[in-house]
Amino acid sequence: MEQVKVLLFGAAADQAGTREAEFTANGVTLDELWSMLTLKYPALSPMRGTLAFAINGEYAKGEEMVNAGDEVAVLPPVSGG
Amino acid sequence: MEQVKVLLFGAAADQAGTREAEFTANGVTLDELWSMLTLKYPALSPMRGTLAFAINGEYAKGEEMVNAGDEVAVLPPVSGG
Amino acid sequence: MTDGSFRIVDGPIDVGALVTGAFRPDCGAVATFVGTTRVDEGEGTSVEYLEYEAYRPMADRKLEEIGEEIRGRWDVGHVSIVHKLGRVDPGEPSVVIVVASPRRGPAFEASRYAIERIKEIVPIWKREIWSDGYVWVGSQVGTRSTPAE
Amino acid sequence: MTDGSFRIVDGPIDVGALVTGAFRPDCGAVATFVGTTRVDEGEGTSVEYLEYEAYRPMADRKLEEIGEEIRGRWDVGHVSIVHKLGRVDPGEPSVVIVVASPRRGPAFEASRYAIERIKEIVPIWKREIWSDGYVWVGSQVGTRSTPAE
Repeated sequence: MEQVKVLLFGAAADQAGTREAEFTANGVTLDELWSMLTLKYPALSPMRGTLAFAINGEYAKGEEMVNAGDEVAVLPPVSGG
Repeated sequence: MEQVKVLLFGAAADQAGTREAEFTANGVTLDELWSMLTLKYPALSPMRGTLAFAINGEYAKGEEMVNAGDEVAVLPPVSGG
Repeated sequence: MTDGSFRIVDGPIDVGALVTGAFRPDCGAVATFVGTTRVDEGEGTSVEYLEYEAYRPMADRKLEEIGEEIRGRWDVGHVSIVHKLGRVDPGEPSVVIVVASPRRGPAFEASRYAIERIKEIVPIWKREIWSDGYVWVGSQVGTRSTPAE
Repeated sequence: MTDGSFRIVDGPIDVGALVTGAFRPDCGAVATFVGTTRVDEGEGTSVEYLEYEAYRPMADRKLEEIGEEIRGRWDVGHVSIVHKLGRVDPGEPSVVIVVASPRRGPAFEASRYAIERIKEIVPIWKREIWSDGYVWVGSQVGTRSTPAE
């Protein structure tokens, strides 16, 4: 069965203790995927307010849909430059 | 007898046909020196409104005094950069 | 026509080549911004270096998007942005932005715009490496005993 | 403490060395402005190159004055200004301004201020050399048959 791949960066990877995770999901919202993610990595929960997300490399909001095969990225506040 | 040295730059040197002139003067204003200068180089006259002047390397106004030994510079609109 | 390039690199940035590479006969102004690692001397301890990571290829695309935004807003002949990943020591450059324009106003405005946008939309993160641990900048998460310092 | 230098030179300007020479561990931002000879293609004729002259040492002192003004207004760690005299070909640099500051705002503002002040107070003049004569920029005086063009 196809999976959703979740990539974690910076402080989010630290808090989760991993840079990558896989979930069996299809036709869920980003918010729903977040619930699955924090169930597995509870230390992520307090970061919610600071995080942004991307679906397949483009910024996405919590109500947007995630399908099997998608790549979701968990993005702490960017600090390039 | 001591002289006032006048240096001319850019378009002013072109109009006068010289980059340097000497005048016998002491205790005259810049405006008076300008009259001496245009008597000798009439082609400078039309430029008056665009020119600035320096006495001994510092910007100076028409009523300021020029003394023997001073160096006066005739400065067209600067265009560095 | 605008030239230039948008790159994320692992090795050092050749700043001089980037600046002179922007010189064009149809442009009279080249504005450059370089971000370097700054170290504030604290009480006996200070940042040893910064370490950058990126979400690629999204970060590459976002740099290109910034270039497109700039070309849409200002009359520019050249826009280049190079961002380094990995370790960047104090005084070393992490990001270089070079904009050439016929006139200086657009060159200044566009180079400023580029760095502000990088800090807004490009998925790159830095952490400060201290002798006693690290802190992710902006998240205040890390391994230091006093990460909020 | 602020470092840097103010120079009027006859030979080419080493832009890369000037920029990297401004990097300091106590500064996080380096803003650079380079003025280059711009050529607008006209109908069959265009500027071949620019030629600069200066009233020295007044021009040297005025560059230093600008540096002092900048140090008085902004928190900067490095200010350098180099202006070339003589012939400057299309796309070649005539002036380079480099400002390093702990933060980017002051670096941008100070570098912009420097070029504006150079164009106001430093006794340097340029003429455009065309195939059919020259024109002093700002004075519209020269040897071209159509100097106002």
